[in-house]
Amino acid sequence: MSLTVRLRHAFGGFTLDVAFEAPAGITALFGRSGSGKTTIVNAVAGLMRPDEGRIVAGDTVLLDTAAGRFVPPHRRRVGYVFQEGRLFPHLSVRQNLLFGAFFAPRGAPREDLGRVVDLLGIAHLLGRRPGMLSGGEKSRVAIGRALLAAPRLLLMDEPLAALDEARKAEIIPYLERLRDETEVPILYVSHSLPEVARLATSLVAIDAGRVVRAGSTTTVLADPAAVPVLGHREAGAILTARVVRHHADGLTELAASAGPIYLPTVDAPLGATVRVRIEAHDVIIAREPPSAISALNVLPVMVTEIAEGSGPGAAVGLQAGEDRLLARITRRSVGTLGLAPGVACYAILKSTSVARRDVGAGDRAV
Amino acid sequence: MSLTVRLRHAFGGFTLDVAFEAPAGITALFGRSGSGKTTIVNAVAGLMRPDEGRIVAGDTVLLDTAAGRFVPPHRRRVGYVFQEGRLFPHLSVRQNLLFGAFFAPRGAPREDLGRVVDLLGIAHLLGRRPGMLSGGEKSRVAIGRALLAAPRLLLMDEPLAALDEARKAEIIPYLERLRDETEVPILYVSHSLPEVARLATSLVAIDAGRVVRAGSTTTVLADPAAVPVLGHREAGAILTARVVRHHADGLTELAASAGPIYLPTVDAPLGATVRVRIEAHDVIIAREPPSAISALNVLPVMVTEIAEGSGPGAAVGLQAGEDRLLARITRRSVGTLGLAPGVACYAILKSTSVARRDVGAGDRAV
Amino acid sequence: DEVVVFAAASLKNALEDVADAWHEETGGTATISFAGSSALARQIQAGAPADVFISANVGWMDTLEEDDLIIADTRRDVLANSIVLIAADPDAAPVTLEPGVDIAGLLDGGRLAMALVDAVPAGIYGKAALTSLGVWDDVAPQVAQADNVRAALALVARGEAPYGIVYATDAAAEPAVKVVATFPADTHPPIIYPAALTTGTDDPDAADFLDFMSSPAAAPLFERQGFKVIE
Amino acid sequence: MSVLTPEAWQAVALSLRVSVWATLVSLPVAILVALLLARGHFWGKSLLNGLVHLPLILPPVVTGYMLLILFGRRGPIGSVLAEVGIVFAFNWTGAALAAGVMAFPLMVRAIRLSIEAVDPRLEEAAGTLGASRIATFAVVTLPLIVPGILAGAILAFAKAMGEFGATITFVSNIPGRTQTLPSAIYAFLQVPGEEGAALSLVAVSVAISMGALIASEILAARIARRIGR
Amino acid sequence: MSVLTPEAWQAVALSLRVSVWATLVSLPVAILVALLLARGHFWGKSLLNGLVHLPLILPPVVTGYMLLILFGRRGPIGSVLAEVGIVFAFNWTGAALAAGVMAFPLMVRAIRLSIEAVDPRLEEAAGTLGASRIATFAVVTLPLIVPGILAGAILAFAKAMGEFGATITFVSNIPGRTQTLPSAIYAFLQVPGEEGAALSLVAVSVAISMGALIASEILAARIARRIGR
Ligand SMILES: Nc1ncnc2c1ncn2[C@@H]1O[C@H](COP(=O)(O)OP(=O)(O)OP(=O)(O)O)[C@@H](O)[C@H]1O
Ligand SMILES: Nc1ncnc2c1ncn2[C@@H]1O[C@H](COP(=O)(O)OP(=O)(O)OP(=O)(O)O)[C@@H](O)[C@H]1O
Ligand code: MOO
Ligand SMILES: [Mg+2]
Ligand SMILES: [Mg+2]
Repeated sequence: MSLTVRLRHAFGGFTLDVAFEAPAGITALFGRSGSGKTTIVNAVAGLMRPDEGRIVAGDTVLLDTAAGRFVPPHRRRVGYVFQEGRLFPHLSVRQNLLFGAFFAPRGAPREDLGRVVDLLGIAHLLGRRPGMLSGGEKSRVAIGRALLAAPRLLLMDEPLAALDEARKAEIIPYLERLRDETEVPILYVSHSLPEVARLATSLVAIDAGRVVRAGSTTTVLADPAAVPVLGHREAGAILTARVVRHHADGLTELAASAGPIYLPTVDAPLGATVRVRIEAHDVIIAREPPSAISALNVLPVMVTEIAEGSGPGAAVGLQAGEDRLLARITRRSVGTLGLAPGVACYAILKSTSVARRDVGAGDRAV
Repeated sequence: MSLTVRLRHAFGGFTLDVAFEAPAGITALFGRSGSGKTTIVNAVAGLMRPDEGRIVAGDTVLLDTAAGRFVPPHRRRVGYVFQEGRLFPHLSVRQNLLFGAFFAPRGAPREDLGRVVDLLGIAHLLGRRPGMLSGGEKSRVAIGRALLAAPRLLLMDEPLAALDEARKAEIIPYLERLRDETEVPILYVSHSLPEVARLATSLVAIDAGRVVRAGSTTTVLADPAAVPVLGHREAGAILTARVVRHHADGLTELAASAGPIYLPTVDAPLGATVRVRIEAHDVIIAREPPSAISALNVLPVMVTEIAEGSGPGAAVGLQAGEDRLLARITRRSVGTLGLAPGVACYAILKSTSVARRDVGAGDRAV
Repeated sequence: DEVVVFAAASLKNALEDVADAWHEETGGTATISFAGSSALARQIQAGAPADVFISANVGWMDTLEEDDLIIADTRRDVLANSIVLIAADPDAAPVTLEPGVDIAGLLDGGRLAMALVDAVPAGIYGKAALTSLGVWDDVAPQVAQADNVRAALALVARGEAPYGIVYATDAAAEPAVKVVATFPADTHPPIIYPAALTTGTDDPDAADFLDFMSSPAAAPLFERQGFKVIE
Repeated sequence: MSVLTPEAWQAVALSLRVSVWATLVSLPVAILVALLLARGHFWGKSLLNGLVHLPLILPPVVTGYMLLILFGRRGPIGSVLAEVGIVFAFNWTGAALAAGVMAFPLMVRAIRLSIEAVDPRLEEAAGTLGASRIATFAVVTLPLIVPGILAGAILAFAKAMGEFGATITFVSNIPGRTQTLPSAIYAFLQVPGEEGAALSLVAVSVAISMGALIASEILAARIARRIGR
Repeated sequence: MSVLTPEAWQAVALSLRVSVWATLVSLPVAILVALLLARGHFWGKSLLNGLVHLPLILPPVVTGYMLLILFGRRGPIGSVLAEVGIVFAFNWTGAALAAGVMAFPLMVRAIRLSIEAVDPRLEEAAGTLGASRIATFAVVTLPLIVPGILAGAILAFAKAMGEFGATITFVSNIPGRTQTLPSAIYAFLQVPGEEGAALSLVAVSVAISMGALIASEILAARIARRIGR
């Protein structure tokens, strides 16, 4: 199932005017504070009636202002994780979690309460009321509530913002499974590019109410020209690789199209395909193969393009076998190394610089 | 001025029992969701009366349960950025911002409204009511409100969680200046270790209501044994360096005690001392000086200690001149490179892997 | 200068006419507060600035006299009234009120509307009359007691109750009811409106108003409203 | 307190019955009307609002007359209801109707204020979770306004215990059928020297209402704690 | 509507004056009491709450008598106040007192409900920003409960416009001095043939109160929009 969104709406000084397609899987809405992400999500949920627009989920028209069609929120069956919680204060955590399930149609595919509760680490909170929870506990319950509503469409507005890295690392694989094993499209608002890169099938970058970049996550992230839009620090491409061996010292050997790479244990069976996000600033380029170095991964690559920004840095697109890599190096190094499109060189990646959260389960849509 | 906190409090299943010292500057409270950070901050603000405890700010006793002393919140003059906003819905953004200033004593050193508003990018919102703001806009107003209250003590509970990287990058230098130019101690709750490393003078790691690690940020972060507590991905030490030259190609040359390093433009005058956080996973160790490589920074270092965890990684403490570095490499590399305490080698750092947000203004307390 | 008169509410129209006439004649002004006799009496007990009190029953006047709140030798009985049996049905047959009269049968399961039989004068008189006719015990369960006569009258006029007992003055003014009998004067204590000056009065006009009220000049004004004037 | 006469006890029992019924029966209607006034946008809303407040604005006697005219045996509504066996005239049900009508504006206002205080974003959240507007009302709004409903109910009960003017005008005072405590008290106050009897009844009335009041406060506090306020 | 007599206009003017004063003067007291009941924890809170509700529980006539006994010229409070020149007995101020007392529970309840609906976390926030409890009340709580205050005030005004029993019992029915609209209506209803006159007064009363009601609704809606609900 996919989601088509076209909206135009004006608030006082702010105008939203967007159109995008969200295929099955996770579509990230990425953009600065106040750029209009929540407004889009609200419109999809039916909580906001835009001045003009059309929203279609699969073959159901949820909104069509031209045709005067507006499906009320409770018939849309979206699971919405609100940016600000909105837990029911008079219900226990358990009742909050089961709220949506109660209203879901009988046959709807349903998540198991126990599984979700364990995943979110909220088993000890089930009897409490939301007023007695910490900030992060509240947001975990809110995630659980949406997941358990048997939704046809998940809307998650910065669901992990209040959570610590360890907790995020537990929830993200679950969202990956959801992405890969169910048909439920997910609109995912986030400020965190690593999160987006890891999770999102496609990415819609919003700025001041307009779509400035949209497409499959791999394509957008590997595009040196997108670097300024997404933020320098966050740039990085995605490599697809197959699990070859789990070594005794805790490293997993993967076969990428450009050669073997070694990563800290990847939690995937032999033969599985995984997505590895390589942040652009983690890639070192060398003209000669380096020796006696702690970085285990050295891949032969070829420069495809170089995008120089206004600052001291440059984004270098690299072809690594069939995959693309992105390296962010200084303009000075571009000069001293004599890099130019077509030049063959080596990309050096540290094993440990690929954090676990940047290794995701393979995504069908890629 | 410094802050001494000792608290014991029991909620149903959760017991908080902490004691720590927050010197002038920023003290980060770092810990997982539900570990008790907000509870501590609330106690300091006077919004929660712990079962037992003593809180002293400078020479003012704010709380002493043994002596029956409890200073009510409005006499504490804390500027509190709440985890959940708490803007006054009936007041405009401007009125919200000026709320604290109105009640501040006449002579109190006061921030300038215009400056704070510009910093937070909320000038166009001044006439609005909070109900019409986006999530991130709300949290920016909440930050402004606390800053403008002429507080003697700032409490910030995940103030930047809802903000995009670009906005964070604008606010962080401001907080640094606050840290360095004023006497106001800041208790800063955050899940983000880069943020903490960059900002915090000292760090208090909380787990399940207990302090598990506390001390100056540089010491705690450079301690290989602290890596598991803080999270692998986030480990990294802090290097202190002096600005030597701003090069024409946008790089700034810094003098660290171990040698020159080149970073993308550092926004500090010549001669200034800056703090540079070097994430452990960004450090590559080589036994021989590498050549023809895009990384500009190669420092001669010596291994001081090696902490091997349960996983495939190892944290290697390095002495770099007078500074300490932390490198996170694979155990396999420790073996192949023959690393051991006392071994001399080279640390390779990419210029671009040190993101701007990891370069902070020098902190007197370091 | 202004004479304040506390008067039973049922006197409203008549007494206002009297006050106008008095004004024409003497130029004096009477301000009249109409309310239930009990309320007025209690207010006088509490020091109300009344110069003249006109009660709808003797009991409250007696109470004030005992308390020395009225000037005893100015007390006089001004008006008399009678009570009547009224019917809602314009074609109702006249009833002869003799001992043992079958009022319960007349009601045929309906209600007999009266004012409060133990509290409000019209009700007290009605109860006394029915008792002396020997039928009170039969009728009592059928009685609906209103808080004042006008409300009892309304119950009959609206057809809620087939019969009722009210003052002749009220019945006369309501075309929607038919008077089917007048209670003989000997079946109940005399229905008398006593009037007196209060001890608190310091207004010389008050005595003048009281006298005017009981003078022949005022008589037609009361009679027009159906009251009997006591000479 | 002097010992009460059997008739006085009858009045006590009847007042209780009347007040409880007046409160319980008008409560759902009041909730509905409060909901319409708080959240509805419809033509005639001002009119409805005015109508609800009418018994407050009018002297009780006038309200009593109006009830008599509308709900009496011959009244346009009363005559229709009589056919289905509902009789208000001279019946305790009529006393309950009068008390209910007089208390209605108080109940509606309390409930309406509570509804207006419910965060509409919670109702939106319920909507996204599949709850229809009615279901949302039942499982989100209603539980959240329980304190307001309780406040409205106790106001109504207290008012019903004290209502006199409209009741006696509408259903008069028939001992054992329509003689409520206030009617009995009023009757005692009309005659000299019966203040003592009136006072005993006042004491009983106050005792009952205070009991109800305290019970409602305790209940409200418990509920508020549950809701997490 | 038939043209009103000068006396009737007097009653209209007096009722307006009485109701406005009753509302305005009791408002601050009601806010204070509501605040105590909503947020206070003190001995005797139940008692205060009961006392506030008393005028609702008691038949109005009883309340009127109590006022007469306490605030009359010879009453324990009335005689003391008389020495400083405040006279309630048989004065329009007494009518305002009666109306205020009768309306007080309604006003307190509305305001109390609003206070209870204010998120205490906002008040905490004000505290951390240096506002004392009183200042917090003035700049945070009070503005947030304006809708409730308005609701309480309009309830009180409407009730004051309709109050009869306690007023006539306390200050009698002296034209131009204590004769309010409801008393005048009552007087007209006591004599045959004056229903028309009574009805005109009812119409005037309803018109005034409805006007006030609509104005308050419009104002409340505007305020609610400002508060951002
Ligand atoms: N009123 C309460 N009653 C019972 N338990 C509470 C209450 N408030 C907080 N807790 C519990 O105390 C613990 C600490 O809460 P606190 O809000 O301090 O956490 P935190 O460290 O700020 O977490 P987060 O990062 O999620 O905001 C949590 O386990 C929470 O469930
Ligand atoms: N009710 C409203 N009235 C006027 N402007 C509004 C209203 N709601 C939102 N806005 C404005 O619309 C813009 C987009 O808001 P939106 O909530 O969609 O932002 P966002 O992308 O979700 O931001 P954030 O990351 O801060 O949550 C903002 O500039 C906001 O100020
Ligand atoms: O409206 Mo009343 O005067 O309490 O019955
Ligand atoms: Mg948002
Ligand atoms: Mg917290």
